[in-house]
Amino acid sequence: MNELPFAISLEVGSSLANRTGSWRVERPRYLDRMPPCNDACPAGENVQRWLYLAEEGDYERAWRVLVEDNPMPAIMGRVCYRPCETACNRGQLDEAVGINAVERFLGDLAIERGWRLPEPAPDSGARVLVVGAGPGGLSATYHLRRLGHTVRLVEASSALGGMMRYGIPKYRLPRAALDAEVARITEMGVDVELGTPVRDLAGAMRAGGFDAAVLAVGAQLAHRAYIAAADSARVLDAVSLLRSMEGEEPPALGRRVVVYGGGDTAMDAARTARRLGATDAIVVYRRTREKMPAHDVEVEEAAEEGVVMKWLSTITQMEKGRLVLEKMALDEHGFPQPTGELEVLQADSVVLALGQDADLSLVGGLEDVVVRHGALEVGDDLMTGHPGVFGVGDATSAERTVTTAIGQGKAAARAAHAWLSGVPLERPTRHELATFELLNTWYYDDAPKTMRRRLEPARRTGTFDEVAVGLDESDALFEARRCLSCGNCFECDNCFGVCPDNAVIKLGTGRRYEFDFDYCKGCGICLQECPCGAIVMEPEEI
Amino acid sequence: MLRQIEGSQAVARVVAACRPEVVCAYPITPQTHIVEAIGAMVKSGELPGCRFINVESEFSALSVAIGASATGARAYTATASQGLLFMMEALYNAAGLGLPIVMTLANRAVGAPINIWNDHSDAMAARDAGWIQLFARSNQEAADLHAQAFRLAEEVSLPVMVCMDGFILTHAFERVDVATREQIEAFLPPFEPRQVLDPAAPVSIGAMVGPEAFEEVRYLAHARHLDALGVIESVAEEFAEVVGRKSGGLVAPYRTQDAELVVIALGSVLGTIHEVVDEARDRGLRVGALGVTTFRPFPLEAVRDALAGDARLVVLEKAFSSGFGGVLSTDIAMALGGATARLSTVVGGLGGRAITETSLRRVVDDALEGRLGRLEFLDLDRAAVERELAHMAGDRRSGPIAENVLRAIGAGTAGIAGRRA
Amino acid sequence: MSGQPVRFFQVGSFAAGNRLLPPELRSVQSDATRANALTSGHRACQGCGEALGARYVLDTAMRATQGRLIAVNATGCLEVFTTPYPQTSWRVPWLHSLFANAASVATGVASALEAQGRSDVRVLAQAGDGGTVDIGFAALSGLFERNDDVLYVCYDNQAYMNTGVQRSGATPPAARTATTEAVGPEPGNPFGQGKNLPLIAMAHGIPYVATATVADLHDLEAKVFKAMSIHGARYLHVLVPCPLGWGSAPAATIELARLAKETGLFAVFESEHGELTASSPIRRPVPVEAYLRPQTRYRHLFDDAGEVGRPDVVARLQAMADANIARFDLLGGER
Amino acid sequence: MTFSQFQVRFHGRGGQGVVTAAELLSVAAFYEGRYSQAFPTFGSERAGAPVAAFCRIAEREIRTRAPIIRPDAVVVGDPTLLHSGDLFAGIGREGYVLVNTSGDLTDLDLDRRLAGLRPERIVALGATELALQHLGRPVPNAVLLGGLAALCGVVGLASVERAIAERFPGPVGTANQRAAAEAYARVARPAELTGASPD
Repeated sequence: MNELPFAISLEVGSSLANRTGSWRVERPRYLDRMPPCNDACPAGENVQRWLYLAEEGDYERAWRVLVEDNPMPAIMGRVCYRPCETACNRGQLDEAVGINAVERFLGDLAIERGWRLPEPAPDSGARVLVVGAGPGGLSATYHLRRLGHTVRLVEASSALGGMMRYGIPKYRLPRAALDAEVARITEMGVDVELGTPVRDLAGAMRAGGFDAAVLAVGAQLAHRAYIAAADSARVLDAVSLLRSMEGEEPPALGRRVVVYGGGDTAMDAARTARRLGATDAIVVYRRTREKMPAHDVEVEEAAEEGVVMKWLSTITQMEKGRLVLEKMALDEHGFPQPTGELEVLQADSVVLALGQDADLSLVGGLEDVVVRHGALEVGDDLMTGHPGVFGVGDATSAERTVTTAIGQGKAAARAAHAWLSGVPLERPTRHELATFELLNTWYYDDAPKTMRRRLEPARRTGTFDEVAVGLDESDALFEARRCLSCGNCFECDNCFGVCPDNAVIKLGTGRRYEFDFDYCKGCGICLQECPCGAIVMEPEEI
Repeated sequence: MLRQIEGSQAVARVVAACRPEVVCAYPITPQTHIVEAIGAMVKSGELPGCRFINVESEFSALSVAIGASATGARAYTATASQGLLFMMEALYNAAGLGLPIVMTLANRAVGAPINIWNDHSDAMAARDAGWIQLFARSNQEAADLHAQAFRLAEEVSLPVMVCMDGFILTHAFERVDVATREQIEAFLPPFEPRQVLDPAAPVSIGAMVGPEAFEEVRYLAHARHLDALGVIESVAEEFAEVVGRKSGGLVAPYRTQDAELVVIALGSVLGTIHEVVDEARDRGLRVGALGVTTFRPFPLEAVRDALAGDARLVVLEKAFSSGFGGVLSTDIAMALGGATARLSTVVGGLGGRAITETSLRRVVDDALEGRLGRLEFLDLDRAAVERELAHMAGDRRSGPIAENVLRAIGAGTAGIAGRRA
Repeated sequence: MSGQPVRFFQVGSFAAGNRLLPPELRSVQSDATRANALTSGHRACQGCGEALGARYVLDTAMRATQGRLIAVNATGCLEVFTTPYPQTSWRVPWLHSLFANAASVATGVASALEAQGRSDVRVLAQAGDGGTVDIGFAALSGLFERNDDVLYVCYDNQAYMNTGVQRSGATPPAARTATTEAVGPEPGNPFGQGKNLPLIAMAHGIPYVATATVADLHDLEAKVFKAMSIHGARYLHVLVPCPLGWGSAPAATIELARLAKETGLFAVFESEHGELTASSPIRRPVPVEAYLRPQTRYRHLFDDAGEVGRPDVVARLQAMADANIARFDLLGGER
Repeated sequence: MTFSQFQVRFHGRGGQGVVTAAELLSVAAFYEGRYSQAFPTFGSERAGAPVAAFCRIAEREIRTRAPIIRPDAVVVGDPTLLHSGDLFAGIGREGYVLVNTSGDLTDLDLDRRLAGLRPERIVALGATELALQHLGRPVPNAVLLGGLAALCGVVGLASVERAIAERFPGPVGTANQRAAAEAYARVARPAELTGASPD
């Protein structure tokens, strides 16, 4: 047996000695791309990453990644209008991943389990004044505290939360969730002053010895419209209506309520009216459904609750118990033009929901702060014209959503930190976008979205119970696992499996893979078959 | 055990006694009786531990044997004529892989024209395939050679082909002392392969070899054949010790001492030649015979020793190379240092044509009297050949040669083979 | 059918693995400790489907047999590119004999093992389409009818690629090969020729016949596992695209195998004892054009602008796909 | 019977068993300590086609492989063969002839061809008829063998019976033995034979 027969007497060795990597003209490289959800998130959340952790069932780590950017997921999971889901690549496959629902699940779980936000960094010695405890102010406070700065949060109202408390009805945002997440921020050691409107920022900064300030005063001045009205008509604005819902006595609106406007606030007002006992809640809007700024989910839920929409209508006259509407028609530019056709509507009260302005009188003493069209003018770094004074949220010209405000709060905190540290603000380079075309969607299982349950419409009008029901764990897990992980390796082993040259080395769970360039012939199958587009081919340098 | 037995049955019994593990069979006359008998033994349980595989062709028969042998099993098959040629590719392969398969070749002519009777064309066609080729003179030797073939094949890790004349031996009933299982167990150790397919020690067998080493590999095959020459003799000696009977070996000289003429041949015709030699000696003629038992590897030295002197040589061949002449003759000449005037080739016995003592006597007499040409065809019907040559010369559409010749000699009814003699 | 759907995970049923799947549901190929029975350093072309298919099959068979496996190989690309002198890429006991005899040699190995009582060691024969449907057909048929205990795997790349892309009995109609040139009024391989070996295998009534592609790893592995759980003659026909012979991008190998299945041109099914038992339904139906266009062997069916230049031929190919879809119920099934 | 070599040629048709007859004869001779060699005409014949078979019996090893040219005995299994070629080629004056026929030899018109042979060595035997009686099948080989043993005495009936029994175990063998014995009895010419007598 020791002597080999002549047919194999040359002692055949392993072909591993044959380095076929030299055949390569292109070499693959692993990379991370920007998932569209992350890209679209105004709060700058690393959505893909926390979904990745959630899909492993590691909810606490997922939550911890989430609160790196946004300390209020239970709130966001309820009130965000989900630009992430609009951008989600899965939407082109079947339906977008229910990111928002998973976020709420994580947020609620964190409250339930009492997870605490990360400890602040050591004291930086800097003092920052944050004016306004809405989402922007709270977010800025949180991020500034994390960076070790001393923060005083000054709020004009008697409670924290800003528009989250005074603008969003309870059936959308139960106050328990709001209170829990806000308290978690203040527990980081924040000097909170309630019921203290700041009227002179410069003076307040001087007096408090603040090195910087973040203005997050919101926009609470309701627009009015000129409508010929008899004195007896019951007319109020939506901001006031919603704000009054936090008070002891709910306002009396009567049985027939007309809301004038087409934004989310109009929907909130109409739905609130239904809950306050209105049998008829009618939204009058001068343009069409398509032109309506309110988000679909709001319109949809309102309709479910019996809110009636009247498109292409303006209110021309108000009297006691009676409104005159004029039908409108869109011109070729899409603007509504009066038609002269009139309609009479019975109404006990009219709620105006025509938009809000910010009250920026506090910056009057700072000449270098520019206010344009009722909004603070800020640079890319959110700094106003006055060094060290930053503006966020509805007080700026940004989109007026909670999410945007939270994102701006973070951005302002980071900019303030850089400014306070005397270093230029570093912006992380954004990865190339992981577009749908870069994916190989074949590999994803067919998995339609889990429908988020809502409270039955019949039970909504009588109460302010939360409409949207949270996902249970298995649904949240399922939803997380629907994530395509666009542009980010999720260790599906496909590259490892499909390489005809066994030239992919599997490094073990969490450590992904690397190429064995001794044998990789550069065929590109790994790239072609990578589900999530996390490989790129590059010319071999010869 | 001494018995009056058909040659095929004797071979089958010895092969069975060698305890093959895989026997593959595809029917072709005249080897069928052998594998039929082994098949029956396997089926009846008489030959335990053996698998009998009925394949769909000779090519597959040898291929099954290749797979079995590479897996460490003792493998056996048998064939003849066209069957051997159909397995030609596998013949080279088995030899190239060094697999110790034993095969019986019941020698038969190769068509066309199709012919089921004996000659050595098939064995000669496989001459260069790398197999050891042994030729049996009698059924006794055929039986004994099979036992030796397994021993030899496994010792040198080469396949061995035992050639026995179809019908003349395979179908002849005669007295054979069939080696017993006990004798064979004492003579043939268990198969210990040089290479084996085994998950415990995986090897690649049959890898591609390029010009860098192919010649070396081939040379090594040659060297192994040369080694086999010695092993063949020692195996024959050991067989004689264990079984008490001499058979096999490289060459079989018969009354060559002082001979003026030596007739050289392969296979069963040597028996008839011996009769003629004895009769010639009785007539005072100094005639001897030389049997070549081992044809591949060719025993150059043994042949040279056996033919020392200056006797005239007649190589009687049951095959020839068209357009050239004798095949064995060339090898004999090579043993003697090249072409020699003292050597004549007589081609005979083709396609079952009987080689009679009368004809052989004439060859002997002609040879002794210098009347024999360099290449003769025994008992050739010259007239029939001339007629057909003329026919072909005169008619472009002369038709099938075989039918024309048959018509010319008035054959067509079954007659006794050798009716021309 | 055989690939177990794991709906709960992103890619559970389709990709090689997934960090979240329980190990028993992951593919053999996703396992860092897989046998790599066909290891690196082989000389297959970039993007070779056969190299991939062979590793898939052998690693699975190795797993199924706990490494007690002997492989027999016919002459062909697989044999040539895996044994680059003086090395071998095989990490199984491996025997190459000839082009036409892989089936018979495997029978020999199986018979020897049986005779030796080594019932734990199993035998796998592998060959390309030429070695299977053409030159090795008689031997394979013999193996089938004797019901020898061998899994015979045909890696079908639809032509003689080793010798330079000549037509085989498995070359599809209209395909250009070196011996069915894309010239004349009927360019490429004629319609109405060729043989469907899986159906022929079924006609032998052997215990198991299955087809698969390199595009569906879970399905392929499930079929190998199933085949190895059965004794007797088993036949697995794996479609393995060949970038060289098909004129396709090396990176497109798996995609083309997938398209072959999704168009219906290559039916993926299973049969036991001659009866069709399952077929893999088409998941995302596509017209044959999508499959033909990326392959230069069909370039003569398209004009310079990439538009269909021979709608008549494409229609005939579509009709073949449609016939498969009807015959194997590729649009019905379980999904 | 003493001889150095005795050669028998059998002619018959496929199915009559003449090859087996030659083989059985060789076996019978082997039992009696002689060397013997039986071989057929190596045909690819099917049932009904003419077949020939040979048997050589000798006191020493038989080496020749040539066909039998000068038979000491010729057995004709089917008289219709007499019209197709010379079945008696090479037979000497002392030769034996056994023809399977239930009729009269004179009807076969052999006189001219066999002129010079001793008439008592030319025997007709209704072997097929006997075979039908004993076996129920028209296979006359054992019968012919019994007749041949009686005719020329080259082997004894006991050896023939033993060879038959070895080849055909069971009732078929027994029936063949009885048929051979009857043939032997019919043909027996003990006076001419030495060392062989009917049982």
